[in-house]
Amino acid sequence: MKQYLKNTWDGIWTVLIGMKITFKHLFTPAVTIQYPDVKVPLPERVRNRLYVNIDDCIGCDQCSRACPVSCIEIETTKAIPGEDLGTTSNGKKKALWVTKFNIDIAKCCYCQLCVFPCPTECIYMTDVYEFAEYERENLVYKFSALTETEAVEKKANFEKFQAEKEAQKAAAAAKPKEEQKPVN
Amino acid sequence: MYQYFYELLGSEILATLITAAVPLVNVLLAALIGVYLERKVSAHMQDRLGPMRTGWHGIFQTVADFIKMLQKEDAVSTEVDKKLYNLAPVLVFTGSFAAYAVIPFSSKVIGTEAEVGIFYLLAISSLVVAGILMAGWSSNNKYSLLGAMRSASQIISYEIPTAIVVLSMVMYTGTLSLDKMSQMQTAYFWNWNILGGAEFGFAKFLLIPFMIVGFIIIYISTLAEVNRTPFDIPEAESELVAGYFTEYCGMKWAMFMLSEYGNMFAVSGLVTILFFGGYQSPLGYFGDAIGVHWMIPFEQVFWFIAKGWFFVFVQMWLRWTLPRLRVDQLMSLCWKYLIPYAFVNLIIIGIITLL
Amino acid sequence: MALKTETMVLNMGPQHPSTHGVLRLELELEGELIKKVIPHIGYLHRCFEKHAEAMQYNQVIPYTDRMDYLASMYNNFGYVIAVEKLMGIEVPERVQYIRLIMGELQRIASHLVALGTYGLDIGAFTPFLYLFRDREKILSLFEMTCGARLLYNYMWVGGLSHDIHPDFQRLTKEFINYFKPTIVELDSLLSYNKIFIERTANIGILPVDTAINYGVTGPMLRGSGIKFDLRRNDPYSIYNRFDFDIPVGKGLVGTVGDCWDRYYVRVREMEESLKILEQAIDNIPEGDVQSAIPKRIKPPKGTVYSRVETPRGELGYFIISDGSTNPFRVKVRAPSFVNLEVLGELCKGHLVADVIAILGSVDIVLGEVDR
Amino acid sequence: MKNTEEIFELLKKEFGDAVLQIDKETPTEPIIFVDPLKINVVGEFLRVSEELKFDSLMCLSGVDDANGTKVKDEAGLDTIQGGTLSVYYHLYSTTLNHKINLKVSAQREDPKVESVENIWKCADWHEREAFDMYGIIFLNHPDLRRILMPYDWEAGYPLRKDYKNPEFYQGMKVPY
Repeated sequence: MKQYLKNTWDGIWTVLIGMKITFKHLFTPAVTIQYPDVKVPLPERVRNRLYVNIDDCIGCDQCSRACPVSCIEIETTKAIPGEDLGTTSNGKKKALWVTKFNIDIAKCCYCQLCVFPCPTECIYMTDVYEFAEYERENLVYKFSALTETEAVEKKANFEKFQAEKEAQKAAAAAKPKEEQKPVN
Repeated sequence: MYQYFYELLGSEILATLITAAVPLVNVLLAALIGVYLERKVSAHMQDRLGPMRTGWHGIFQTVADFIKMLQKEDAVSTEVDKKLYNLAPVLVFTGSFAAYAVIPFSSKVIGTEAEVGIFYLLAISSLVVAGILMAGWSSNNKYSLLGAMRSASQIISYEIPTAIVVLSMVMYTGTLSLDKMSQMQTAYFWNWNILGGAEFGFAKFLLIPFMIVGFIIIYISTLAEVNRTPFDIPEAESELVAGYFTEYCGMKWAMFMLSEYGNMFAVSGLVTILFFGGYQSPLGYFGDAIGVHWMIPFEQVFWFIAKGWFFVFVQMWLRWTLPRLRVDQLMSLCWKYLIPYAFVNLIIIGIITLL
Repeated sequence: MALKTETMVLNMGPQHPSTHGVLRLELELEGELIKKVIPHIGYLHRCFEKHAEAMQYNQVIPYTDRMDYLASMYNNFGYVIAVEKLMGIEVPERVQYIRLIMGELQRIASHLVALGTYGLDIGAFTPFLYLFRDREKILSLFEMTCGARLLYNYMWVGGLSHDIHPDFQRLTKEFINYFKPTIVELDSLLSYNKIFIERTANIGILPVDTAINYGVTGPMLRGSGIKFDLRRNDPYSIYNRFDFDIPVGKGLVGTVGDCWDRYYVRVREMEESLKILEQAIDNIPEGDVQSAIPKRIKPPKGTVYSRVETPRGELGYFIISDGSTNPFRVKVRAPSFVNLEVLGELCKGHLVADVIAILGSVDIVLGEVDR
Repeated sequence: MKNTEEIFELLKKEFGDAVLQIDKETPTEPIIFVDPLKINVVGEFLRVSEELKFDSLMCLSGVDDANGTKVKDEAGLDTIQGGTLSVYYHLYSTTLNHKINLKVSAQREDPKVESVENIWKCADWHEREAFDMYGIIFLNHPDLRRILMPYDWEAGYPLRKDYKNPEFYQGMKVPY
């Protein structure tokens, strides 16, 4: 009987305590915000959409190799001598045409592993986080500064150069003595 | 009210229609406001904002929801028992709508001044059980079935303490008419039944604690009857997905919701009438004071709605504070705690009334 | 003639509000009484172990994040400890301290989710949101440090990806002071609520010997009343330098080892984590967090089994190295996976509603169960 | 508290040939090799023996040793023939606070290992996982079904080193 009354009392009393707490919260300011209108300021280290500053990219492929989900796809073509590709902002000389630099952001897992090995710090994560798209294809970001025709052209150029070089080499191999003669 | 409109318009049909429309408007308004209030109360209790975009502080959110519900496709699974499945929401809604017929919003605004109002109210709200069972069975879903079974046993069990408390109040007031019961608690708040009723004397003070116990019992058991947390096990979200209306969508689902929120206000009204003076003002009537007597019914409507919504608010307050009971604990609460207390209470109130 | 009765098979999940993910339970019911529970897992299997064999050692770390996504820091922690043990790397003091602080913050964050969702399972909605509000504060601390809120990739073999932010210590101390009263509030709102006690006390009792035989670890094991915590019993990192209690289930409102005990152990553990944080936060030594990171992670041939105490229990990494840059085999002994196994034992003879209560008290993360 | 060598001596004395050898050369952890068909007896002894009391199985992992010969099949893909599949047991005693590692190796073509499910309940799902991933048959296991993969997975055992991705699963193309 004592237990019975105690149960009754416990039931009522703990309910009242709980009600007191929730009532107090009725008047505390809300912690949620009106999202698209109000936004939380992001910290500086925030990891969201990847961005590549292609002017600084030397096409070293290190980011692509670091990526655990293989979402970065890079193709490069060597520049032929005489073509000046300029230098990166930290003074490295570029020697490769980056004909393709695609990031499939839909695959990206935002681990930031690609950012650290970059020698020119040209790939980094920005604070843009609203980039929903209707089509999955639109999530493949193409960063290469070259258009497709240009890329084909560069590739052809290099192949031509390569072929010429091969031809030269072959020619040189064919008549090595005559080559050597002027030297002597 | 029927009499008034009959004299005004001279047509029985029109008068009947208007008289019937009033409870309908009441139940719909109760549901609309109830849903909005639930959202806002829960949000603020949880340090959230709740709906904010449709109108000022999201005031039209329920209207927008209602429009969305109307537009929804009425998807019916092929395996359901179609007749029962379609009938169930109507039946549930009818139950709660019909209950509004006898609730006196003021001495003038009342669907029918039935002499057996309270009896009718208890009886008609049991109709909901049939609807819920039909919904659960016809859905052909195990979760629905479990929900419906739980619901049936719960509502039937909790009718007993409700009925006992109502009985004690009927015994005390000597009437079954809700309107008369309200009228007996007229004038000021110390005449309310919770404070021992209108008759002044020794018995009044003796009654107060038992009236409070009676109030708590009937409040808990009506809470259980309308399936609100902590007694929402028929639709226990985390166990039974959505209980008996798992398979419903669109307007049929909305009808279950409407009736739930309609019922909430109805049982709050019942509690108000039994213990808190019904539509009577706690502080006397302004209309009386300045001699404008036609103002009094309007004041009464205001007071009834205010009291009703206060108890609805408490229901929500409880819902957002408490966890949910288990089905066997629910039964033991009813049979082991509420019913014995209610019986003891009934006997004591009876003895005091006799004195 | 006897009345013919048959049991009902109820499929709970994989889409169900309180199976905490895509767990499927096949319940054999008699009325609402449980006859048998058969868990079916694997709906979230993402081939972590197969992936790991194709990755370099440091590339595995983002994948470990995704196992127990509520305690990613601790998954990183366990993995890097295992690889460091294999390679014999000594990490700097500063790194040790920061790892420990992150780990304990993560423990609090994870327990907040566990307790919040447990309340939700029982039907109390409001504590869930209060606890999530506090968890957000911890996640903001993480975000400030490494830029991510959920999947951090923060701890690297031999070091950390970032040093802590200059404001980190101040904000953490602010959080500690802010958080203490909310535990008290939680206690009075949920832990000692009569209905909550009714729902959880004497439900799903797990005796100690069963628990050990089933390999149950973490708060579940401690809820059964045994003082066993890897931070104390098999210390790793620098846990042996700190003073903290190991809360155990005492059966305050029911029997030792019931759901309430498991729940309450988690509440008390948050307090102990705060204690560790208070001791550690001011004593972070100076140093470089990346000095010990090896250029090439190429462990010698060998095997290692290393275990840490995550919020859910013993997380073990079994790594076999064949001397190349990729691990030969990574086996994860996930705490939830082992803890879930005991569910069938716990649920026998209870009601459907109790399955929810028991499952919630096991605190599984399906990402980890299925890997 | 005993170290692995002492435990090995003890086991050697008790079981003789069933306990094959001890590998102390592997960095970080010495391993005791046990006969796959005797592991349940050894396990039972480890658990009940007063001086050992290994009451907890921390981890049970299947491993493909990939020590067979690589053979090209008709599709030109590598298949491993011969060699062994292994199971590692990591045991721990909560009362005496010591650990050991056991290893059993079974033939790749017919991988049969005695189940330890009745000794440590915890092994139940671990063994199912090893079966699921490597196809190691655990004798006397009460419920040896796939656990993480679908029950109707027919493409073999995914964690074997020579596993090939199927092209179709239930009529659906696998790499979508």
